[in-house]
Amino acid sequence: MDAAERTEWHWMAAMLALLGVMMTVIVVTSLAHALRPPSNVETIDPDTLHLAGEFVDSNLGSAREADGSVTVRLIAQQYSFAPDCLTVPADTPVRFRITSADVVHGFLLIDTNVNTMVVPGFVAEVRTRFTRPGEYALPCHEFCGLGHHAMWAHVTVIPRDQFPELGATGRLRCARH
Amino acid sequence: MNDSTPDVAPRGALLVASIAVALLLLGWLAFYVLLFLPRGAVG
Amino acid sequence: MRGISRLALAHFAVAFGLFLPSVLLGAWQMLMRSTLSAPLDDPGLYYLSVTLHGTVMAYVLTTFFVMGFGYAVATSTMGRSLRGLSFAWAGFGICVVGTLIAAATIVSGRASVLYTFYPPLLASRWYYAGVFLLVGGSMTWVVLMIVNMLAWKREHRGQPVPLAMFAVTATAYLWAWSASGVAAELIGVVAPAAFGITTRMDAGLARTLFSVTLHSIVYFWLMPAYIAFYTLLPTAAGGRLFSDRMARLVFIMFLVFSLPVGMHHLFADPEHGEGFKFLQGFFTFFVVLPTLMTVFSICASLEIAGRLRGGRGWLGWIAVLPWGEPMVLATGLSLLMLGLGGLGGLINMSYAMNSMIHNTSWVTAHFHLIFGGAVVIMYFAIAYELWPVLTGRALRSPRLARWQLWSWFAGMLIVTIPWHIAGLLGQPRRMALFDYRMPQVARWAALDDISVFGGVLLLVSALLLAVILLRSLVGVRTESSLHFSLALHPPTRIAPALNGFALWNGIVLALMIAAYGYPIGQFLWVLKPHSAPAYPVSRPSLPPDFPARDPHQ
Amino acid sequence: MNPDEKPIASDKSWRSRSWLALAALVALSFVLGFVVLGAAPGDTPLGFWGAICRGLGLAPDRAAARAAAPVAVVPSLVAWTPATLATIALGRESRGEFIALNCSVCHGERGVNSAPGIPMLAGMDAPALYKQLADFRSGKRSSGVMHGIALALSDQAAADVAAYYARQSGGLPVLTGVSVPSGGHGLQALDSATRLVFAGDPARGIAACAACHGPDGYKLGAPALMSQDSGYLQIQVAAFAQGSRHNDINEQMRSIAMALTDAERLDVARLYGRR
Repeated sequence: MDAAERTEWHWMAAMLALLGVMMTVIVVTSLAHALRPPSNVETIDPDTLHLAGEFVDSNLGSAREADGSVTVRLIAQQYSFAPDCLTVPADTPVRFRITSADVVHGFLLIDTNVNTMVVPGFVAEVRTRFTRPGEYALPCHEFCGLGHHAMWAHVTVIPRDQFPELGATGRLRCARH
Repeated sequence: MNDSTPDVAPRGALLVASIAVALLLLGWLAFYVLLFLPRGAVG
Repeated sequence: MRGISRLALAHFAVAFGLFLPSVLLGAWQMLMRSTLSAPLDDPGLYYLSVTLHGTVMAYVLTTFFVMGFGYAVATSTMGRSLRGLSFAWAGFGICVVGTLIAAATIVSGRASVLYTFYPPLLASRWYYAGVFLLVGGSMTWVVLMIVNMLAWKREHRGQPVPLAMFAVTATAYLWAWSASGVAAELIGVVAPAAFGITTRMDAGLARTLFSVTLHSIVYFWLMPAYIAFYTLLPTAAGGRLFSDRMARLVFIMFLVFSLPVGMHHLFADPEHGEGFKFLQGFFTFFVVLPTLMTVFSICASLEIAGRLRGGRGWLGWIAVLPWGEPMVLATGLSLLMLGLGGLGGLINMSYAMNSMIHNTSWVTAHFHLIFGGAVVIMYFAIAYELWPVLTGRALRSPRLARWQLWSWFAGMLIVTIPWHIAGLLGQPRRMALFDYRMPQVARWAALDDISVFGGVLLLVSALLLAVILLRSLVGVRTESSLHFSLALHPPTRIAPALNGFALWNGIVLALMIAAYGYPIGQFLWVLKPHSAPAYPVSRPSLPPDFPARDPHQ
Repeated sequence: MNPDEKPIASDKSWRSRSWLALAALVALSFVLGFVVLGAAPGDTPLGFWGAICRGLGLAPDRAAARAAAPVAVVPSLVAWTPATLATIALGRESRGEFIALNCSVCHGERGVNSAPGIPMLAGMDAPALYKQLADFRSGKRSSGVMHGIALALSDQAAADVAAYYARQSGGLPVLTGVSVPSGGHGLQALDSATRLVFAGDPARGIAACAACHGPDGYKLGAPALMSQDSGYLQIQVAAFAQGSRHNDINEQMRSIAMALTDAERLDVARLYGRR
């Protein structure tokens, strides 16, 4: 091994250490904040969503769970979200459950880390907790066909105490227009 | 040509590359801590 | 050598011939998304244009360029004519036919699915057939590169394969491994629906298979740039390559680590658990390593050149480098873009942080900066270096070439920096138009308008490239050949592991099984996946024919 | 020649070291990804195997998501399952022609030249036509006249009629998605109907009509609308907006129709009705 090669081995070791630092930051923060990419592997038949099961029309929107958290169910389809207007409480654990009725779609809440692909045949799930009340835009971020650019929905985050008590079967959307 | 080529550690290159890589690490950390984490935990 | 020149020139002609109109499409797309009014504004036309732009830039420009470059490098570095020249022409022909079929289908409006296909969206079968022919035809190149390296090794027992040839062969293996993903997707998921055998497509499986290709294909595009960094730049700068053996290790690492990492493109996908997402994200960190090593190695090679030219002190060697040489200038600009784009890449691959920018304009900005910027600018430099060798005529107007490189650099920064910011502000990718009356969208208005000017600059630069290359076809006759860089200490003997790929292909296989075995296998044995009906993007010409022929599928 | 070049590393050591490094790397990544990160706090403790299962995506807590739910409201009994598509594909034009004799009073000879306010059927996509017949039959789409007629049709007969009308020419043009771009189809188009049909309205979440109903786009189950009777279109969009028509799966049409103003509904119906 000549001097040049030795220098490069040393450089390589230093770079491995650098990458190690980054990897450590990722692992530690992921553990500390329960951070992870949305990863819920759960299959569902995309053809019959509207006939029966979790994603029938009357079950969509925000639902209050027994533990006080909120589950939001919605469908992405060419070229809209159903429902296309949602209301969730701030400072409450929120779980979005979303699936596609046709092709691949995307689900992004602008200015937050809520971001998942919506693949037909699977239920995507993202858990988060909103800290700032306000209006959030929700575009589809994956090409889903010629009408893709108009596929926008809206999420309103309201203060925790303004969120209504929904019964076990109560579902909340929001009035639009 | 061989006689005049330096056979010592290339200190200039080490300096330039180290600065570049240090900026990279600092930039990455800044994005992680200042932009990503404040947007909220997801999983 | 004449036969090879014509072969390589033919490849470059196709690559750059389609590159120019494709840049025009890109500029128009930016105009379409901005607040300015675009001619021919039509969302359908936008998606058609994105499909064409992506297909040409990602498949046509790159594949033809890499093949032409590989042929030119192989023959000049080995000092012998190419074995299988007629096969090379046959492969070229197949690729051209595939390109024409794919392009014609896109233009006809029946294939607006973008170059990444997105099943269960379904385009005309001709589009997939065209892409398949293009990728398949390039496999003749893969085989020829491997065969030629092996032949050289047989004739020069015990000697190290010239670095450039070693790297080109690494590229060939990389491409073969990489293309297996898209080939499996096309054959296993897309073709059965496109040819009417079934009406269903499994989107999750298709995405997983394509992810095998998604990341490694970028390294296939990158390789010519790195080969130029290691084997052409030191000569152009007037120095030596810092270390030959470590360069081999770098190319080996690209081959090994660019493959089992594709799932970092699927971080946000619901068809995979977090375990394998982390595992492939972890491997992704190792594909950064060869780039970080290259950064140092290139600086060291340039320092050698600078010191030979009389540069002194810690940084004195930088100023004395021949920055007027297109190869040296392009490398400098390329490294700057690589640094910025690399930072973006580090952010994309950082596991949960991907959620911050996944599928926003940030990602578009990232790969335009890395590929369209750092890599394509090296394609230009390589073309300027190769042109006199291939045409036998001197490059005319090197001054114009410098302008061309600078304008490409500036244009790419003006395009991608605003996109990065817009991505952080939540701008989604692949949208034909934005309604700037929406408050969240209004924040992007200035950014989108600025990027249009970058697009115009890129278009001007692409035109300059065409002018330079065409003018040089009728330049002064000259005899020139490629001068590959010598290492500081050229190796006379080398461990067989660093002189061939048997070991490394074995390791790739093992890593691929570890990284992709379960994620692909789960679709067959663990999950009960539900496929979705294929959704044709254009109205089937005879409505009752779609859907369905197979009632039992 | 470099005098102090040491003997090269043997191939054997390269091989063993590389495989060792590979094994270490894979082992480390599995431990981090499946054991360490799988046991992230904030969740119920999973244990070793539980963490690995979650790493693979096989999370245990599925039942809760599907617990108490309101009574299902089903918009349409038709679903685009393989069985449905197969039924449609088996439709026979010749049989459909005979059945369709009963339809010509309102829908016109061969489905062309229907009476005002009644849809033209010639050239309509078979799946779209089949779905509407099925919805009339099940009562999911209400119409006194069509409910009775559809009740008389079997599944097979509905597919036959759909196949027959789909192949008739002279009505709705056969659209292939091939169009010559002319521009003026973006958000800056002056005419609001053109904007809505070709670009949609992102701010209100209104997709471009053309993306599903043509002339360029296509969606399974969505009828092509170019040249359709504009009176009929206007009535239907209004019905969707009021909710009196509700057989659109996942509210696709209701959400759009509700967002449109009365004037826009009229304009869009007129644009599509142009012959």
